[in-house]
Amino acid sequence: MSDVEGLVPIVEAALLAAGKPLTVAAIGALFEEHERPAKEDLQAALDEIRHRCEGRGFDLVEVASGFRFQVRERYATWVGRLWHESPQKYSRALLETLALVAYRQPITRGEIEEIRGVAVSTNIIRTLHEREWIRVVGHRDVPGRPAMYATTRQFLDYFNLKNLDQLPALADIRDLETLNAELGFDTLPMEASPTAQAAVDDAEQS
Amino acid sequence: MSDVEGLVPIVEAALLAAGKPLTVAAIGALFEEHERPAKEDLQAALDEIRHRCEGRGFDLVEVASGFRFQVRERYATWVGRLWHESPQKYSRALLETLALVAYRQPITRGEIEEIRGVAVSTNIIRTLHEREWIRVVGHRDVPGRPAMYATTRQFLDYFNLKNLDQLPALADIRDLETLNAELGFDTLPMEASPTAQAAVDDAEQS
Amino acid sequence: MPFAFVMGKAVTELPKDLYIPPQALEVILEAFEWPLDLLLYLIRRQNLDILDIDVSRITEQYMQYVELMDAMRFELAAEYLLMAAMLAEIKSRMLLPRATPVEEEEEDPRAQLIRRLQEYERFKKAAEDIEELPRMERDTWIATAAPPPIEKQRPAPDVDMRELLTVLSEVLKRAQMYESHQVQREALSTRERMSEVLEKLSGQQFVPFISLFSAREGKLGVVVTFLAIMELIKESLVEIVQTENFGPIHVKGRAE
Repeated sequence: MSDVEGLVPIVEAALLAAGKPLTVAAIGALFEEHERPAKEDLQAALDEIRHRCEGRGFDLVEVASGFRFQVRERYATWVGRLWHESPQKYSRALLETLALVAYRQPITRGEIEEIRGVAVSTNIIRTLHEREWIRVVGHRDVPGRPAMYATTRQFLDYFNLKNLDQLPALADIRDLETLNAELGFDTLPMEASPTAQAAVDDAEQS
Repeated sequence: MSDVEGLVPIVEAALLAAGKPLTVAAIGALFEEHERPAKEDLQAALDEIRHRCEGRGFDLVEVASGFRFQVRERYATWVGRLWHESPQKYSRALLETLALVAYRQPITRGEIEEIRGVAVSTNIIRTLHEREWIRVVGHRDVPGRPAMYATTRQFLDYFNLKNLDQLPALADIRDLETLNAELGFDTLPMEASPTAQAAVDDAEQS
Repeated sequence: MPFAFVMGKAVTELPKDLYIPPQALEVILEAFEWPLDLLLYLIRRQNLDILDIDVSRITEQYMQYVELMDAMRFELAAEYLLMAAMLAEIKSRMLLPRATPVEEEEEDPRAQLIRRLQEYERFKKAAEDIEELPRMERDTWIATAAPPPIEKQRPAPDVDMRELLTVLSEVLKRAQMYESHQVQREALSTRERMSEVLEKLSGQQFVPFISLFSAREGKLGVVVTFLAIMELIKESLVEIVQTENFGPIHVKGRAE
């Protein structure tokens, strides 16, 4: 079965029935060997399907675990009313921990705490585990052999990402001099300030 | 929101996200009161959606509890393979039961239990029946009149045996280690059974 | 709008500096979730100069907090104190004239703090970015349709004869341990024939003994059948009936 037109309804039927993302390989596996379409044909069918979704209430997207149909964001207002509970909110502490794991993986709890300047609650780690957003990928070879965390495919799927590269770019580390000026610090190094009056005047009105 | 064109994507998004049939009233309830479309408009939107499903892998159907998208039956062959389960393994208890029926037939469940030292679940008997490997050949004339089981033609066929005589003799089995050594079998990778060997090849030659 | 209530008093604005009323500590730290966050806020929004801190007042507050710790969230208070101590240390080092040039290699404590704050800020922003990402069950949902009627195709498990023999040998060994089950070598053909005979008898009243034999099987077949019937009689599975001497023998399944 290599004609793309014929593949389209089969592929969309499978994606809708699956209820989870399907990889191109998984879609190919739905065909018996003698009729299995080439990867390029499946890809072409997927392109055609995406094209046909234009202007519809749903779209074909590719996330880490494969392709899936999903509701277009602009209809979330109405679709969200299907469920009585409002969507789960995640605390800033949880999101910051998740961000650290996402951008700095593999990372230990201690390393997260060092950057956040506060203890990471066991609850947060447990919640992230239960959601299957993070997993233990090893243990750091230091005393106590703390677990190192990394994010999962489910994390990427949940946040509509294909891979970690699609995460929003991390802010640049600004040049220290600029930052000092911005924060109202005196110019470094300290030799310049022989007295205690290193404070900058503009800070005083606060 | 009464223009049907505008309703179409919202309604289809809701139906696709719901994962269950939705009544016209339930769809209407997704809109705030001031924007709630008339029933006729929703109906018109549903008609339009059904129309757009023509030639696609799915269709909009009305079932007892409302409207839902459904994958077209003609794609069941491919879609069904999504749930293809790889064959599981029979439990140890089932294999023991089968072996005892083969070697000690006709045998009742109680007798099997006596030898095994544990109860035989009804499930095991049912599975063996469904596989058509055992059959009831009579009932023992004791209280309860328990069924006596024997193996079937299908059992012999499956194991490539012409008759039960081709099964290795019990005496040989009891000294499997020797038998294996004699027959030069490789060790079978079976959990917790270093003696996992026997004589299927032997049976085939005889 | 009051930002929080502390001991009945409305707190209407966020703190302008580090001198947080002890009673408000928990509320305020919770609003910021943690001290680094608060410090960042103070520096950015309130133009707090980390050098313009009265060390003696900070020290005084330490003591107050230590006294209140029992009643408050210990960890948060501790975090706060750590931060305050860090600031006090920076301040005190800035106050001291540099003793020797050797210390030049030592990093400016302010630079350390700035680096930390900046690093923290990056991830604070990253968390906000993640929060904004279109997310399942909030911004989008997976689209599904009911699958068509599907024939359940679960292939039956494979069984290897060796596997079967292995479990049998083990169960027999086990049985011997439970009780002295005599497992003797026996002709399986007899047991097979026993099953066949029983099946022939099932549902019937009396079957002529003769009909159980088939000449086609030859002598051996007849012997096997005979042995099977004998075994069945021994196990009380069949009954033999002969109404008169030398009359036809009938066999009947006892249980049927």
